[in-house]
Amino acid sequence: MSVSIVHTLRVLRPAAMIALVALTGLVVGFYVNATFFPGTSPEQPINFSHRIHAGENQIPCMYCHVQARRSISAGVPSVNKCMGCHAEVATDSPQIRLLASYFETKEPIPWIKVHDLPDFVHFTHKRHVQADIECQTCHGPVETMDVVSREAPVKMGLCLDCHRKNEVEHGTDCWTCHK
Amino acid sequence: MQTEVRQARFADVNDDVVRSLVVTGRNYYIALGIAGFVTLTCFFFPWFYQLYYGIGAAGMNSPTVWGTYLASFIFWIGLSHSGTLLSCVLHLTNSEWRKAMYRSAEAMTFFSLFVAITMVMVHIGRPWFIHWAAPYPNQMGLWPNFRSPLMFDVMAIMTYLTGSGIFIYMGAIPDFAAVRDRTTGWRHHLYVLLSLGWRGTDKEWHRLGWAYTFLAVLIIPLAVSVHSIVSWDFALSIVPGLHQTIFAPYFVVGAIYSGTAGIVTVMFVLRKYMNFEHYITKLHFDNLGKLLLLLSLLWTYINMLELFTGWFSGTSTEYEQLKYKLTGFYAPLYWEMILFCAVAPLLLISRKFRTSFVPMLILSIAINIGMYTERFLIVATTLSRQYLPGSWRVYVPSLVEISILVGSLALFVTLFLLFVKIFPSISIYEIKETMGVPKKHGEHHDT
Amino acid sequence: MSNVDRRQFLKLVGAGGVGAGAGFMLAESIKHPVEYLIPYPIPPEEFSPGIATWYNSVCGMCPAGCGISVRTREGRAKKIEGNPLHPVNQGRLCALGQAGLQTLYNPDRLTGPMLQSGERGSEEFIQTTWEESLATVAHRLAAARDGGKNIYLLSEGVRGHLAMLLERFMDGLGSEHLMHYDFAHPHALYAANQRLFGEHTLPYYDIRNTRYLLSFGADYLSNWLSPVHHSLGFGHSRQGTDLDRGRFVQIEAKMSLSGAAADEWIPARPGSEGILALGLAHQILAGGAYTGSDFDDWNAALAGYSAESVAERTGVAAKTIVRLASEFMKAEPGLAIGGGAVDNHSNAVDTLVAVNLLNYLVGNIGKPGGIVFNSDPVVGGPANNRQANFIAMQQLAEQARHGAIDVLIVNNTNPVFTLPHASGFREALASIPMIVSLSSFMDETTTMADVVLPSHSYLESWGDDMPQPGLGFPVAAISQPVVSPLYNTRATGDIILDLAGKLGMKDSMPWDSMEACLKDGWRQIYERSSPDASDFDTFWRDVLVSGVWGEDIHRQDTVVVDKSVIDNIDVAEPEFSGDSEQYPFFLHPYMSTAMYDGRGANLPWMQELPDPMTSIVYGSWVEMNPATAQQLGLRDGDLVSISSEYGSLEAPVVIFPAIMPEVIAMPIGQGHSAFGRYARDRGTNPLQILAPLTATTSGSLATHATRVSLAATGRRAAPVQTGGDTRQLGRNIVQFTGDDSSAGGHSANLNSIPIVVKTT
Amino acid sequence: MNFIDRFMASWRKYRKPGYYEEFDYAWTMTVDLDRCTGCGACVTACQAENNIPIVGEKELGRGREMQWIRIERYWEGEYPNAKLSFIPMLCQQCDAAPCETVCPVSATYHNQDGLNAQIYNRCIGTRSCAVYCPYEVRYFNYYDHHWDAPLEQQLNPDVTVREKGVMEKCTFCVQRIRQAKDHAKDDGRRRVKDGEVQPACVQTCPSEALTFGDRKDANSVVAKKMNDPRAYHVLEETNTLPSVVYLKKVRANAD
Repeated sequence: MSVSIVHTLRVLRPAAMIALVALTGLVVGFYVNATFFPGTSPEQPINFSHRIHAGENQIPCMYCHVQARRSISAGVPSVNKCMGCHAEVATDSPQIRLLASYFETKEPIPWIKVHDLPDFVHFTHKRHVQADIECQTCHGPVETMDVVSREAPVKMGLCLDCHRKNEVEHGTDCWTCHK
Repeated sequence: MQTEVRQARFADVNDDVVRSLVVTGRNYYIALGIAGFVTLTCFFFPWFYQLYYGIGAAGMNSPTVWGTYLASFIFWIGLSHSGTLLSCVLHLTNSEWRKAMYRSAEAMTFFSLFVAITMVMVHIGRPWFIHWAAPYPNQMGLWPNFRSPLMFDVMAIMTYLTGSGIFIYMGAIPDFAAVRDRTTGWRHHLYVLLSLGWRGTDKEWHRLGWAYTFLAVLIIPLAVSVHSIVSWDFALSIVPGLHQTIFAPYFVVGAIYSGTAGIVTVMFVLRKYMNFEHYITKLHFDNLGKLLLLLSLLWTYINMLELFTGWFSGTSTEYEQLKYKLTGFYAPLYWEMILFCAVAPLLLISRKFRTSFVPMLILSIAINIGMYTERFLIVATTLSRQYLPGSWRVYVPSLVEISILVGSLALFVTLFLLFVKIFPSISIYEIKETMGVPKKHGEHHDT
Repeated sequence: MSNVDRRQFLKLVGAGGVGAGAGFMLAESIKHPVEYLIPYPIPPEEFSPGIATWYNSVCGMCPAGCGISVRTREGRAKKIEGNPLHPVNQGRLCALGQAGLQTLYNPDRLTGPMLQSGERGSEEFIQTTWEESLATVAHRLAAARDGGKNIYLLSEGVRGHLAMLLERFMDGLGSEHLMHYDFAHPHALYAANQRLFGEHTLPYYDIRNTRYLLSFGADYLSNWLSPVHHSLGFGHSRQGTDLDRGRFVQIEAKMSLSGAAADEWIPARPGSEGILALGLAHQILAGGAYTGSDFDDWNAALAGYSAESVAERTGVAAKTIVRLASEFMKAEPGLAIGGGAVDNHSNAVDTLVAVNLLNYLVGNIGKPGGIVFNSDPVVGGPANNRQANFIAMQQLAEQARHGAIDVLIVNNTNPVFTLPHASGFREALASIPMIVSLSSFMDETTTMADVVLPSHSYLESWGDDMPQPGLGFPVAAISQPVVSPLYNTRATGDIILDLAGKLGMKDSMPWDSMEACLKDGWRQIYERSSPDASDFDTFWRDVLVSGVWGEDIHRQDTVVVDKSVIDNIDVAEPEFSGDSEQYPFFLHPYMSTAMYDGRGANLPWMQELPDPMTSIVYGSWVEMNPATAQQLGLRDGDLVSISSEYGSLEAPVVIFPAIMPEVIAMPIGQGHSAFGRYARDRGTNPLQILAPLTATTSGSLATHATRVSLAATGRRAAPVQTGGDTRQLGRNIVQFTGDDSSAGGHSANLNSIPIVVKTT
Repeated sequence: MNFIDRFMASWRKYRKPGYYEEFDYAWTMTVDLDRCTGCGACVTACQAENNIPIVGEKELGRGREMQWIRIERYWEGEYPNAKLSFIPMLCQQCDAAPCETVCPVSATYHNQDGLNAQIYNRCIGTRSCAVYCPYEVRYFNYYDHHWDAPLEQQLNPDVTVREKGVMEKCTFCVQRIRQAKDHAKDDGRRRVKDGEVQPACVQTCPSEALTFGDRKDANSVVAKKMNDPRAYHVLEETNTLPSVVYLKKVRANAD
């Protein structure tokens, strides 16, 4: 009887194995989804490449995202703005023709949000840009991306780490972001 | 009838107990089925409804933001109080009569605590975030609020749950071993696991005895502290009628009171339906009856004190609170409580009453109804009559709340029914200690 | 692992698969939903996402004409606040004004032009286009004009250029039947001013600078004339200066919001307020405050109003009358105003003349803290001379019944709701071949229309406004669209201009749009005001930014009262419908803070705004004195049936400590049979059971002249109340301090009201 | 310093009166009861500014109103001498707030502006703060509230829409305070000027009964009003040290 526990465990082994395999499957499935289908680099209506614009052509971020310095939201350039250059530049490319068709019909382009914060977070670009925080700190190396993906986990931990490190005044007051 | 306790033979004990585990009558399944069904329909279904739609499914309103859920929480915490606490006290005082009942009493503690914790889950607005009340390190550097009496509560209840869980389990190890040796199949495997390889050596018995006593000493202050801390959820507020220094002892006494009454109820049921007439006897009822009487007097005393201080304070807030309690919307409940918890228990002065099973059952149930009312009134009367008369509003429980209250009882019964089929519901080895060693085969002790 | 058999292997594979699938779905389920970033294709000027833009405009919720500032974000209006530059409300706003946002975003707004397809009142409509509907209407109007048939235009009380457009439009149609209809229009007050001062207008009541306000039934803090301005004045008079704290006395049968705010609330028998005023006048004469040459004439005219006889007729103690008169006399200055119930008895004009007389006798006409007359509006003629009183409305109904009206155009007014059943107005509409309604909502009147031309909300349209009552100096304000139209609706002005164009009235109305019309009209203001702006466009832009224009010109008037007034100064006993045996109670319908005349009922914020006096939300109720309730054996929440000679309705009882025992009061505003989901079928409308009695001379409906009987129904229907107990129980929640101020000299200055002249 | 001293020191940090003196601001509202007419403009202004849901007749009937500022009314005397007084009741932003100690997850706490913060996304809905609050100005979301389309377009994007199971209350319009601070920073100022920020209720009050400002600034309007002999706190005996100061109603000596 002294080995009875071991014996019992042996009897229970098949069931335990099934449970173990199912659990492993759960974890694997979760990570497969999270890694290969992250949903953080959605397909956009126009294949706009930050690599070409911000990387190769060295256009400053705030040339297009003009609002970032003075508003809570960075602002997505209007079709009007895009056409400011693309009336001249690369007009033959199919993607630019697509853009031009939006311009002609005065339809807005339904861009999909990549960096989306929950509604209870009130982030302001203005203060961060004015404090000379690099866009890449939160948005990742966008200038290298053909398709923008969410690289940095823009979660509360990231915000707080930075606020603590930089000793932001009352930067850990909850009401700074949640109100 | 007087000699019932000695009628069981030493060898019968194991058989009786094992039979109670293995042989399952149709009545048990019917009881379990009903209890399970009621739990499902009256507890889980309304709860899921409430989770989906919000706490609005309950009847709580703006000033009375706490309602029956919290009353139930205190009630179940209170009910948990006699079990392990009583068992520990009696163990330390070497009360022989404890041994037939303590296992079920402790189980009551454990399950009451469990139900109490589910009541917290039902009570709060966003139970899916309840883990935020637990201290764990995280990247945000967020901690729970250690100044909060509710936080003390979380700590105290978790400690108490762990402590009483270990206590009941440890005491049952030799019994698991005994059952293990007499069962086969899956049960055997289960008890092999549960008995942790207990072989009954001297060393094992010695360690068990030592650890058991040690835990018993530890649990007594813990149990007292738990309900004191529960009382602080209220007493540390500044709500008139709640902000009272006497609340901690009041809650502890009330808890032990309702818990003891609960034990009487459970023992009656066990005795009647699990065929433990031999082990649970008039002696137990007599002793529990005396204890109940004492507790009832203590409870009444504290209640009178509360009334007196309310009247003596002379402040509008306390005085209105008092007036409302005695004559207001909830007054019928108040007088019902006084009848059940202060007046009716005076019958216990009679030994004849204490040793009659059915009257004791009725009284014990009445006391617990009264004690539930007490908890309800603590929440409802005070919160609906706070500082600003302009926001006074009466609270009436909704159907969902009543259903969940009924369901929580059923949940408790279900858990208990499952328990009696897994745990030997009376302690085999300790009951034997009370019987003495048989002289020779077939002979048993007479009175 | 060697002992894993085939069966076991399959189980394992299955478990792994199920686990992986579950994990995948779990990860999927916690992902963010897709959110879009949609920029404007071509962004409007000065638009920045994330940055609020404020537009100044004019509130359209009641006729007071407060200035508003509307906060917009991403092209949507988010909040309405008072325009700090506007002298009427100086940045403040009432609850109804705040809730204006919900007229814009109301889920029950009309979204496009419609034609009645079922029976009138059935609310069965089919959608149509603007071209079609306007063509239909224009065609019909042209036919009526050419055929010499009658065209009526019934509009809400509009001012400024829209009023001018309506007049020119009706002129072009050759019709004289342009009527403005506002339920709350104080006809009697106009008539009284006409009689005593010879001015058919509203003067400015300078509550701000008064030290003693004697209000005869005027709920000036809640909905009388210009409540926000009065509230500002009230606050300033009370605690805003170093002078004596202003004292406020309210005389009325049922305590109103202003009664609660007053230092003293004095119940007087319904309709007897004028007698009380004359009693006070008698005392003032006796006290020697009046030194005019016609003193003896006055003394003779008021001889019958001794304190004792007045006490008997009004129910106010003689001692109180003497005291009030002496306080009023000594106050520097005192001001007497009258309105509300007083404006709505059969003797209303007499009463208001008597009230005005008090001001005259103590000599505070044209003075700070008294009554100040306004100059004519800067644009258009004197306002409100088109207001239709009850007699006019009854005549309209009569004409309709005789088939004399061919087309009726209704602009955003709801007489079907606010006129009593006894007027037969709703039934009369059935005889009109063509009814056109310009309204944002399917209100009771619009349900009767054949063509519905949905108008913009005031937050979407151009307009201008000259506040009425004025402030003693000229003020004009611009109302501009703060959001682009939500639906396929059009501004009233644009609809009129469009119709005018179709009917060939380009000569008198040459403009393409309301905006052009305004710009043209405001050129006059630009020219007369000689502002700093170098050209009109700059001026126009400045005006749009500030939203308001004003001029520091005050009228200096001396008022002379002629003999005929002195001879006719008596106040008649009020008439009531129903005999006192069968109908023992006076019905006191009052406009509630939130609902105004019923227009607030479709705004959820207003439905949820607790009535200040009773804390009731959503619904109607009837207020009665505790003694009355006890006598009838009624408790709070008992449903009673209230009957007049002209109908009955049911409402729950609310026991109200400050109402005369013989009076029962009901709020106006609920009891809509249409008007959207928040208003429909909620509560009851006390106006429906009123007798069609009119105030003599002013011809307005005497809303307080109906006697009613009460009967318990045996049912209960407690109204929803947000408040609990109403007694403090010695808890010192509201604390008091004594009034230790004593009389002292002071100087008040009208110019303390900020006047906007320069704009930026 | 031994353990007990350290413990007591940190305890006192929260409990000692005046710990908030070290904070940047002490936002204060004064309510002149002699000016308040009870008109309810503040109530609606607050609803509009703070995305307070429309709860509906049924829920109001069950006592679940959601107005962060409410007008309480108190009658005295009997007819014909009945008198009615109004008192606006809102979160008092207590410096010794009972609600702050009780929240197990610190969803409500005292922030550096001397305000009693309520963090909706941290709240787990124990509702204990509402029980502990003697002013009963905390409101619980019994349901997920919805706005009939297109009423949701009026929602203020600067304020979170609360979900079911969450407590909410007056914030002194913290979004406006933060915006004012933002503007101050833009102007290179360290502090917000007096009068630069007003909560929605104060902004709209037609009789100017409400004023708002920083009482640490001795020249501010509120600091002056607090020196008025009429100033008092409601429920002073509970020692919650509120930041809302009421000015007594003047009762004229009528005879």
